[in-house]
Amino acid sequence: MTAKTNTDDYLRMYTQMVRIRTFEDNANQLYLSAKMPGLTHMYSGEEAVAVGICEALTDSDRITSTHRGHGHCVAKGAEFRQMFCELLGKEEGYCRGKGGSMHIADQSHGNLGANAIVGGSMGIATGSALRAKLQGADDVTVCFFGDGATAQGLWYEVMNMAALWRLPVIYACENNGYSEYTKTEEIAAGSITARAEAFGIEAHRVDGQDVLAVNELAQTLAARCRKGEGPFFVELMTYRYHGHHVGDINREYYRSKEEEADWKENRDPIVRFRGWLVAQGIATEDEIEALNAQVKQDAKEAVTYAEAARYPDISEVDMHVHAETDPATLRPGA
Amino acid sequence: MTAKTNTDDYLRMYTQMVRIRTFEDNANQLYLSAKMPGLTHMYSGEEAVAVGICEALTDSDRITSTHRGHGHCVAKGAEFRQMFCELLGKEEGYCRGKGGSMHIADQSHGNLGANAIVGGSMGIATGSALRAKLQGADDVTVCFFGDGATAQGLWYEVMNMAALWRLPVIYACENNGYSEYTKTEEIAAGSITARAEAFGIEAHRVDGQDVLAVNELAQTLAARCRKGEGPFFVELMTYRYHGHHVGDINREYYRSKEEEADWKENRDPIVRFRGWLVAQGIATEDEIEALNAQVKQDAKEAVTYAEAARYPDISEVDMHVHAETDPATLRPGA
Amino acid sequence: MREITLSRAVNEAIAEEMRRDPTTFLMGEDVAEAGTPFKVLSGLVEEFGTERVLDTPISEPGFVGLAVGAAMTGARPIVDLMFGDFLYLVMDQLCNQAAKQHYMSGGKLTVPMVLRTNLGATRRSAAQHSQSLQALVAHIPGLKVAMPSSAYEAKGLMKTAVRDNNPVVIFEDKLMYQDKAPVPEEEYLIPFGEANVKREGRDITLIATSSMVQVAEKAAETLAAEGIEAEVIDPRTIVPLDEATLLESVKKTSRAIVIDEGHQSYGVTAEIASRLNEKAFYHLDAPVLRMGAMDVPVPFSPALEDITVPAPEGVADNARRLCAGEMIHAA
Amino acid sequence: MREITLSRAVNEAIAEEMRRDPTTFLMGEDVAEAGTPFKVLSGLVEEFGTERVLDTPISEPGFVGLAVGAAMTGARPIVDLMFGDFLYLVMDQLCNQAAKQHYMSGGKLTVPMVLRTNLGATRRSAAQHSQSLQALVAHIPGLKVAMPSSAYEAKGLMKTAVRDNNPVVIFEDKLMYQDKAPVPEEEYLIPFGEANVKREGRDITLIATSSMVQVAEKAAETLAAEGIEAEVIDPRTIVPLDEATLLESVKKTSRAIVIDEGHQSYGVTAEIASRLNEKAFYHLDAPVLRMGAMDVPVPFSPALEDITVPAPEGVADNARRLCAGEMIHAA
Ligand SMILES: Cc1ncc(C[n+]2csc(CCOP(=O)(O)OP(=O)(O)O)c2C)c(N)n1
Ligand SMILES: Cc1ncc(C[n+]2csc(CCOP(=O)(O)OP(=O)(O)O)c2C)c(N)n1
Ligand SMILES: [Mg+2]
Ligand SMILES: [Mg+2]
Repeated sequence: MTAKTNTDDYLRMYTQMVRIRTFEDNANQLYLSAKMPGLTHMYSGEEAVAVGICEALTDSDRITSTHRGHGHCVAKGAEFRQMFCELLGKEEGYCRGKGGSMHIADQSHGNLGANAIVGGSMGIATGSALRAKLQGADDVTVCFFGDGATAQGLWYEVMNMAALWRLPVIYACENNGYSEYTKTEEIAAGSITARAEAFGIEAHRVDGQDVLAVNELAQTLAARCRKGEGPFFVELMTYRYHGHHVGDINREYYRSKEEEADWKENRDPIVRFRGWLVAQGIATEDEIEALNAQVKQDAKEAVTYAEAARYPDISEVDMHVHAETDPATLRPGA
Repeated sequence: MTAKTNTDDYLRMYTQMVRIRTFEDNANQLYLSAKMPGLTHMYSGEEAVAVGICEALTDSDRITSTHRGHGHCVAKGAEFRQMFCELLGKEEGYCRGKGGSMHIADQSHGNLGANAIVGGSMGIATGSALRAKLQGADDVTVCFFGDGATAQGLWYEVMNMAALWRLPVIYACENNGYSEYTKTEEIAAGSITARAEAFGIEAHRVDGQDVLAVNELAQTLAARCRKGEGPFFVELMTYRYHGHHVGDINREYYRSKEEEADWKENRDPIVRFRGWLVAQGIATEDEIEALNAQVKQDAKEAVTYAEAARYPDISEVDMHVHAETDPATLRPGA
Repeated sequence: MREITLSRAVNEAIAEEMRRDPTTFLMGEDVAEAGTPFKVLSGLVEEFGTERVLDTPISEPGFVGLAVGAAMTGARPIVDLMFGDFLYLVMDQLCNQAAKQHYMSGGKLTVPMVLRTNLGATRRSAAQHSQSLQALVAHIPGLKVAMPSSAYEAKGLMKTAVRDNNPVVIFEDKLMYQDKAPVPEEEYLIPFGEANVKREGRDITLIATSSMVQVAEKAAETLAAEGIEAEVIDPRTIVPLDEATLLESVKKTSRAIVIDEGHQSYGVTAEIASRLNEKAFYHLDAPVLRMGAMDVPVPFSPALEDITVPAPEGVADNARRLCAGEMIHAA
Repeated sequence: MREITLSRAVNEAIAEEMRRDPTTFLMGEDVAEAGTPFKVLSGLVEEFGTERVLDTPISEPGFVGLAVGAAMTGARPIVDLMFGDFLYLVMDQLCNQAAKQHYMSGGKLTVPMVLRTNLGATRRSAAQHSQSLQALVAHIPGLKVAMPSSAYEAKGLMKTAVRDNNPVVIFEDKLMYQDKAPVPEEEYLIPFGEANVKREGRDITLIATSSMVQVAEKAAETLAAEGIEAEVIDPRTIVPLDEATLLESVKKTSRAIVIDEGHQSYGVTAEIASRLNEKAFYHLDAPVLRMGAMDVPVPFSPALEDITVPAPEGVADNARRLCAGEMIHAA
């Protein structure tokens, strides 16, 4: 409970969680009203994971994100406008509309991007940490992925190198109990933490619905990474409220309504943290309501803005296939 | 010391180890005298591993082998003639000369083949075990691979499935201390047995220079696999006497002559087992010498045969790209 | 004749083959209870049980590897790869292992397995869920590659794929799963290497694969209204390729456009066009044109995505110009 | 001018670039003390230390992934992939991740990395160590693909690759490592997308990549003795491809053969031939011929392996027939 030592920090954590939930509610609404191209994966229910971790990081720390990436993006400092623009394929989006929900990235805050290949960013995150080590930089990289992603062989390959070379990377496994329509226990043998430990990596398991617990652990591990004590593994126990994606409405064949209700009613990370804030006298109910209302208002404005925003000009279609290389650097002696 | 209960079995194990050593000596000679196309990887020093395991198997049990595969091939029952023919690219080789040393396979004895992709056969072995389980067959599959291969992500993927589905497969890691020119400890973090255990797989470590210890363990595990108690993992501590391949002559930059001498002089699996056979009164020195001489003679004849054998006709070059499918099976109602 | 969806056609083909041959089984992510995200396989687990319809972990190289091993030892696995874009993950198992076993073993080992996956953009799924990667696997000796263009082909080619003794990759168009086509009640198989002349015509040949067959047909209709008779041919399998049928048509029409949804450069259209140029050169009145997807990662934005793949107007336009004797690029 | 081996040329290029740019580093299996099995990188670890020359575990997808991440965040990794056949293992990291980052991020992320690997058969290394897989990567937008044909190109293209802001795949011919060629002492770079006219001629154009350039040159010598003047062109990079130089030559000679060591079907020769056919159609006196490797897994047996790849006699033979007005396949 002492992870963040002042009121502003607590309130920012709370606000960031509400911003994620609100972002997702609006994104879902855009889908349901057929205003969003394609599908998207909601982060609702898992807010304490992204916020607890990203609040322990600075802008020069990097993260890699997943197909369920809006939460990481908001938590790492992104703005609603560019995010909604991206989800709608508009030019002002973080990726000029070319990436969309599954590839949203926000370079300026150190978000190296969502990834539509499960586990696909494990190498990228570890490589970012390798670069930090080689260049003597003291930034940390957090690699977010789901429980399902632990089935990708890539993870074991990069953990081995991270451990051998003591890289400043934290593998953060968001265990929400499911990969798509399958329960984790049906597709993961043995113990997930033991898999990291087998490579000599210190592993932790934490309640992913408790933002302060997550944040405290993340602060400790990030600090230790900076001292060269990495890598680390953290398994965060959490739950996704929506279906696998926004179109996954009838879920009873793979999980019960009771189970969903239990998580929502008894373990909601926002409700829990709100209760704590009020109990500690950090904020009054009225202040919280005002804050919630403000976030709602911000989201609404951003959605309106994004809906009205321009699509990229069709001439952009073959821009950015290759990055430019300054011809001057290609001369001898350059 | 009670793994095999009769004299014939002991003598066959001994003979098979000598056959492997002798095969390799001849293969090396063929390379040195520029009679062998390409390169090859010697199994000398590791004989107790292949023989200890394969003597616990029947012809309907399957193995998958590696780039260092002659030992597995001999141990699983292959003949010298077809093996040398294959190494020389001759039509009478196990693969009609099309596979060569790195792809030698011997279907009739359950050897699904060597593999030039490190770790490349881990899926094949596990799939063979899956087939056994699905079809209610009671055969076991042994997947041989080196310590270096544990760095391939594929292994973790297939171990997970093998554990979830309780497949009759034994992962046999031949830890010879090196992958190519690099020491295992430089490229493998943590513990190799712990990696298997993390998936809930029972793991064993055994002295790979002690053929009886290997055989006893293999018998137990194979029997337990047949009862549905698989999969298992075994790490076999061993050593390769030659370089990574026959062309790797100057090795001092990565391992010392003293280290090599120590293994050869103090832990040789053939010398050790021979001593035991004599001490136990199972064979006399003279009988052993006669046996050794016979194997040498067999190898010599096989080499001579193979050298004189025909290359495949060039019309074979585009045969076997696709397997034939009987047109009758492609008719409706078939 | 009854009409069923492509999705249903695939489902029927697999069910029929699984009934016929007990060594056949199905594996992949969420193939059992969920019946895949596209619901193509719904109902199969109820009939065949979880022993023959296996939900796998998210381990594409792993389960493709398992399929190779099972196939080498007496089973006939059908593997479901959820998106064609995941082919990159399984290339080693598919191209180094499955494709080469028969050859490397001098004909002793066989790998009778089917990898079913999909292709196709314009679903707003962005760069990693929209690729059409048939060219990659078509390049590798030892594989066969089928590209059904409707429910009818999807069923007939799938049945042949399951019975073929080689590794077969079959690409379904993910945008076509709900499209209906006439499919006989009676059992039928479509042999590999037999192109289908979808529409006859004398003026120009449109050779199109999978998703592009409809595009070619629409273009042909437009052209017909203008008096240009286009012949539309669907090769159905690109390995083996029915060169004879394609050549015959081109020799008749003297003009051709090859259309495929993979990237144009170093893609499927190049191979087909090259063969026509090589073997029908003196019959051609104009260069064989190629229309593939643009050489760009598939953009998310609808405004951009739609223009990356060939469309009927573009095909008709090119056909008109070829028939009018205009040389598209020639200097 | 001094002559050095291709191996030495690559080594020099990397050393020079590592001296020039401290963010450049090298990683791969046995690249440090061992200097790779081909000894191409010997000495680099002594100069740059194990911090900048990293021996990796046998984890190709893993270390290519690390390179992508390092490149995205400010380093310039050079990755060594011991055999081109292992490309299949890294396709996801290379084609889904590296190739698409710049585009998917709307131009914000860049991935300046080099993947150096090799190609080439006839080394008796069998089907999984002899492939020439350049067509696979050339098909994927976002990558660049260089194919040096001698020590001179190997050095100049490698230096450009390291400085290029994109993922570049560079294929060296593993049979050519000990071949010497004149290489200036002074620094030079070879720009991407500039073909090299190795030999001028008026009768026929031989377009050849990498290992096949020597084959084409030998064929050209034979032909010259018979009075046929062949122009030999090495595109040097197949992405980007210097179409202009190729077209110019073909318009002059009216005949062409494209030669590449990858499998012929759905391979590199198809793309180049198609572009020539499309854009120089009315200048051609004969179909553009293609000569790739046979569409078979590479056999081990020397008796078979050697006939799978194009050889000078075959090229000369085809050239003769084209020049004599014989139509190779045309009916
Ligand atoms: C390599 C790969 N395989 C399969 C998929 C399809 N897929 C998308 S999300 C998903 C489940 C991921 O589960 P998990 O990692 O637990 O993340 P969660 O969705 O629960 O957050 C799957 C199978 C994919 N995108 N990439
Ligand atoms: C995927 C792959 N990467 C690299 C290689 C090159 N290579 C061949 S053997 C070998 C070392 C293997 O070490 P290990 O698994 O310990 O087997 P050992 O040679 O010691 O028996 C390497 C790196 C390969 N053949 N395949
Ligand atoms: Mg999950
Ligand atoms: Mg080893």
